[in-house]
Amino acid sequence: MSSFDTLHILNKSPEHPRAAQCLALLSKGDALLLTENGVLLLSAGRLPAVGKVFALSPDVSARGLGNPVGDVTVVEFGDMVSLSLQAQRVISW
Amino acid sequence: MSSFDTLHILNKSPEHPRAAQCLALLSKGDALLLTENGVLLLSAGRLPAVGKVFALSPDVSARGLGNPVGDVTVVEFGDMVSLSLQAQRVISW
Amino acid sequence: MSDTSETFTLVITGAPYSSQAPQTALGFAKAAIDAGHSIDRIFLYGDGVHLASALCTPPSDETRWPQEWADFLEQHSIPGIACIASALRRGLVNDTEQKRYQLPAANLLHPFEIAGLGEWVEGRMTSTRTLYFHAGG
Amino acid sequence: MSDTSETFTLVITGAPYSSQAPQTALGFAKAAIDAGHSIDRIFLYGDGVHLASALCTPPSDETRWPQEWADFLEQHSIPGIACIASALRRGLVNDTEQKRYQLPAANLLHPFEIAGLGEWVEGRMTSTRTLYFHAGG
Amino acid sequence: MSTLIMIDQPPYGSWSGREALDMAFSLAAFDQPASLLFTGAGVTWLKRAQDTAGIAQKSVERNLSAAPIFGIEAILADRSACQKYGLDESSLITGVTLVDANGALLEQYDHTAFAG
Amino acid sequence: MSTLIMIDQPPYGSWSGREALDMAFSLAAFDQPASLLFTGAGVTWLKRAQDTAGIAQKSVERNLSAAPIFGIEAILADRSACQKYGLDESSLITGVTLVDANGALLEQYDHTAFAG
Repeated sequence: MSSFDTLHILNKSPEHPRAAQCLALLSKGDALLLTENGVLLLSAGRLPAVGKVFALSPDVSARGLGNPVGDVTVVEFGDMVSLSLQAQRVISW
Repeated sequence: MSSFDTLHILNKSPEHPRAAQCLALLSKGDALLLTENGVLLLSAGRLPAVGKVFALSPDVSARGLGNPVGDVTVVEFGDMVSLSLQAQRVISW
Repeated sequence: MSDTSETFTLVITGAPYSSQAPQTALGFAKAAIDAGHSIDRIFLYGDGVHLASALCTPPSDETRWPQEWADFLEQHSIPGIACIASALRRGLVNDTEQKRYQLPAANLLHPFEIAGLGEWVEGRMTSTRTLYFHAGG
Repeated sequence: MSDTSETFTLVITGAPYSSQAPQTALGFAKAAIDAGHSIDRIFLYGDGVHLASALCTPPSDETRWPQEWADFLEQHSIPGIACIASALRRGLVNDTEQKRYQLPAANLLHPFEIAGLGEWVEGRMTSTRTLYFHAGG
Repeated sequence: MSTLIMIDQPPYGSWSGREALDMAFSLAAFDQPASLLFTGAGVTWLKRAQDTAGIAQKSVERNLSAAPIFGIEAILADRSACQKYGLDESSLITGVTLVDANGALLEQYDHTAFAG
Repeated sequence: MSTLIMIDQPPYGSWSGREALDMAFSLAAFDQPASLLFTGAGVTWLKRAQDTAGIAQKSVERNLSAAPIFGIEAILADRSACQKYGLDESSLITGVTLVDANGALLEQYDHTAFAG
């Protein structure tokens, strides 16, 4: 029933050591949800090669990153709830 | 009268983005004082090529880094006071 | 929204006015309720216990996050628990702890409560999902 | 130790039980006094205002940093000032602010006071050196 | 006695940038020369078109636009950090001066401080 | 329902590692399987001969030595992080298992959590 193995929720800016750790651990079949400062990865980093990438809409807008390019889906809080249930497990970085 | 241009006090671990920033800004004639988690630079990094390096004794001991190798002087709080007065300016990273 | 109703335990470890964690957690909690799910409990840990302060007084044009959370908890009858060890270290106490330690005041905001990590363990066991809201950076 | 007596303003922005900043600052302050210098004032900013809490109650085998600092300030008649904007946001209030905002309690530890950033500006101007003690990480 | 206030944290996710701004405004209010330097992820403060309606916080763009009025001498941003975050003249708010944040820049100021 | 508690912060400079340990101890007290994984600068928790007399904090070495007694299943440390911080068998406390902290490791646990 699960759409994803692990949902990784990343709320740290790309320069935070935990961001690098999260991206390094991402596996095929995982999903990455960028929240808070995590959305800055959309402007300052390469999106991971594996896994599906989501970004939380209010944080994307607050940081002036509306209409991001690349393979990312902008989602609302309701989708965050669904994603957390679709994944087999959730890790908040 | 000043022995140093700038005294840089670094209390962040080597993986913290501000540690990299501090080390990149170090100039000839500056001093670097490692405190708290900053002393971990003694085990996990290259000491900067320019400037004189000090490390705060109680923090060095707490982290099990007694008798560090390399060009570093282990100092007490009294020396930290003197260093802050000997430098023309102090930046706490 | 969803076909089945699930339960969540939310753990907040980031303080208001220092991190965005309490805001993001509230956004998630409201969306979970809107989708027909329920929140089993909120557990405040580490610096997150500051969210339960009755004394936070931001400027009038800023959101009062402890009050926003307290209103939400009351409205939906959700327990909000601050970890006792984290709370005592950081100066967050209720009447009971005030008396026990002979402190000059109590500052816990209603309806937050103070209890041990067992509440977190229990929440993890009974909820479909446990989510953590840490300080960013 | 030194030939001349100098003055210091110390700014603490890291909270106790979350960062090591208040400890390191106290080590520095004591060494400065021991060397014949004086501390003009201590200014608590950001999360550092939690150091002025009268309610911090760590386990009995851990150091009570707010009390350690309060004793030191009293012993040497050093003003300890918490920034009013940081303090109000984070739930740190004295009797005056309690009355002004009709809050249920006050939790400021004596002899800490609450005042504006002007105290920081003045400390910088009058002291030989101003040092900052931030949270580590 | 010129002071450089450094901001290396992004807005909204933490409060330290706002508190850094208050420090700079306070210096200016007491007629003490002050400038702001944005480095690292802190440069994202300077992005145009921040819409904070969804996060219940005030936009820092408005805070920053008040800086010259309050007497802040300059808003500086590290050039390489701006590049890293994809910020150029078209995406930066007005009034920002790009600089190289190096030792030579810091030596121009008597004091340099972070808010946290 | 096995849980992995991750510690990526060094000891003493912050409290989050101690609070992570309390989480693991608490799980064990309720008979919930729990292991600790140290990564990044967090591996410096595991260094032998920490002398904390000068910083008025309890040594985390003693906290950690109690882990097996309290029922913690394993103390794991990321191999590459240990190398980075110069930690080998002679400098690590006893009872630590070196692992590669990767996706495959995390998949062995139902839950993974940080303390902050």
